[in-house]
Amino acid sequence: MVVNAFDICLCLTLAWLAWQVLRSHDLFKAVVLFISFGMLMALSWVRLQAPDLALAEAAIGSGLTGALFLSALQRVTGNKRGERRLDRNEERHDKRA
Amino acid sequence: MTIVELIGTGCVVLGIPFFLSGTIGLLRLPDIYTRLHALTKADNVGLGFIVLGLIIQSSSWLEVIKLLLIWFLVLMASATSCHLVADAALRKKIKPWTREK
Amino acid sequence: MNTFYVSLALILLLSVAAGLLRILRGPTAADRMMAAQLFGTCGVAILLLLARGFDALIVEDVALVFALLAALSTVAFVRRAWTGKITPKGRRHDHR
Amino acid sequence: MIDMSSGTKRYTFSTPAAVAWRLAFFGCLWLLLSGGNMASWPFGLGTTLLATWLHMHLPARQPRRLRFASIIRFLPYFIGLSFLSGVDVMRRVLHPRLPIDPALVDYSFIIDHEGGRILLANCVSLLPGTISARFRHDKLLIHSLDKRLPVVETVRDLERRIAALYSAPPAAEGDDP
Repeated sequence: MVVNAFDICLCLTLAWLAWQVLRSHDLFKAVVLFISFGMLMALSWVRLQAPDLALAEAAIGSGLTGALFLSALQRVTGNKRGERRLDRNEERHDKRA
Repeated sequence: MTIVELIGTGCVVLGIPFFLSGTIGLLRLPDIYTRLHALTKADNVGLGFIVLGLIIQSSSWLEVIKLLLIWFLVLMASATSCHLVADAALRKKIKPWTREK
Repeated sequence: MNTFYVSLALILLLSVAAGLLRILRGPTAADRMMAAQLFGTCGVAILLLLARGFDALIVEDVALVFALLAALSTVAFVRRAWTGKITPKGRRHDHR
Repeated sequence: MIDMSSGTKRYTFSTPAAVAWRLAFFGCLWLLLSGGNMASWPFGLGTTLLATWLHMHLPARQPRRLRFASIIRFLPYFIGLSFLSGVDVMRRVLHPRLPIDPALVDYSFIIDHEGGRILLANCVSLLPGTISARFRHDKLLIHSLDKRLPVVETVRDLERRIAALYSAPPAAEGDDP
């Protein structure tokens, strides 16, 4: 009974989280939601009695991929010196405008 | 249920309200810095109680050391990341919330 | 199987789900990231409770990985995504 | 081993004794994590060597020995304080009127040892009503949850206890497990 409640709760949160990741316009918000999604996914793997997959999901899916996404986000948006092509294009665009 | 199990379960149950107050603090408090207070302290004490309760009931030394290792890691991790976030927030010139007179 | 511990884990799961509201509401990036950090600590607790509830000791190893990696994403956030380029060489005195 | 050539002090852990200590430490850690499973050792040996190698290449701080007896005395004090801080936060958060009055407090260190300062800054984040917000050289900026808390006094007390943890500077191959 309680176990079922736990599983249902997990499923609902997981589905809702996935929907929010897809829906969000703010890239950073999407990344944070994705990290949380990975952690909940690891919990689900534990419930599906696959702790080895849970280990891999926690380490790769949530930890490493999250860190890589955050790093990528900085390269896409945060760099103001125009070192990256994307930024240079944006700056040129700004000057013309 | 033996007396040891009873004490252990009591400790685990005692940890739950701390976690709940950490979440409530995250939702209720007004700015980053105060939310960091709630998150760092309440959650660590909550986890401490849960780990303590599980240790009391544990039968193997290996498990006890592993649980202590987990608690220690979480303690270090949250103290460090709390400081990092607060420092970065100050560097971004985010003003701490103060009570108006 | 110990249903009592699973019900405690359920309570923590609900509290984590409530913490999700902070990710959605923001307002700053750090607030969102802190909610992810809450996931880390609560996740460790949930995993420990599940390990006891289902008598699966290996789940404690998953908790160990959680504890290690929750900090990693916060560090990546502060050093990379939020404050831009801050290398250890620039902030502290050089060691090399 | 202290290398003064480049003007800044540099400490390394490359003496044979230090390497042996680290190998033993990481080996024990592997033994713990693998649960004494002998079949895992081929992989574990590689991991142990890698961890030791990585640790040797971390930027090292000035080594000081920690005194075991004072750690035993320090731990209950610290755990008690951190429990109180949890209760304090819980009380404030659950109170309907939210009794907080945050402020930033300046603090200057007395201990001149970097490792001790870092330990103190980390411990401050777990004291009742304080987190360490900025840590520059000999100054610490503390964010306090309530102006009326005796922040400086509490932290000063903690600092004295942390200073007592460290004994005099040891010879070259200092090693703190």
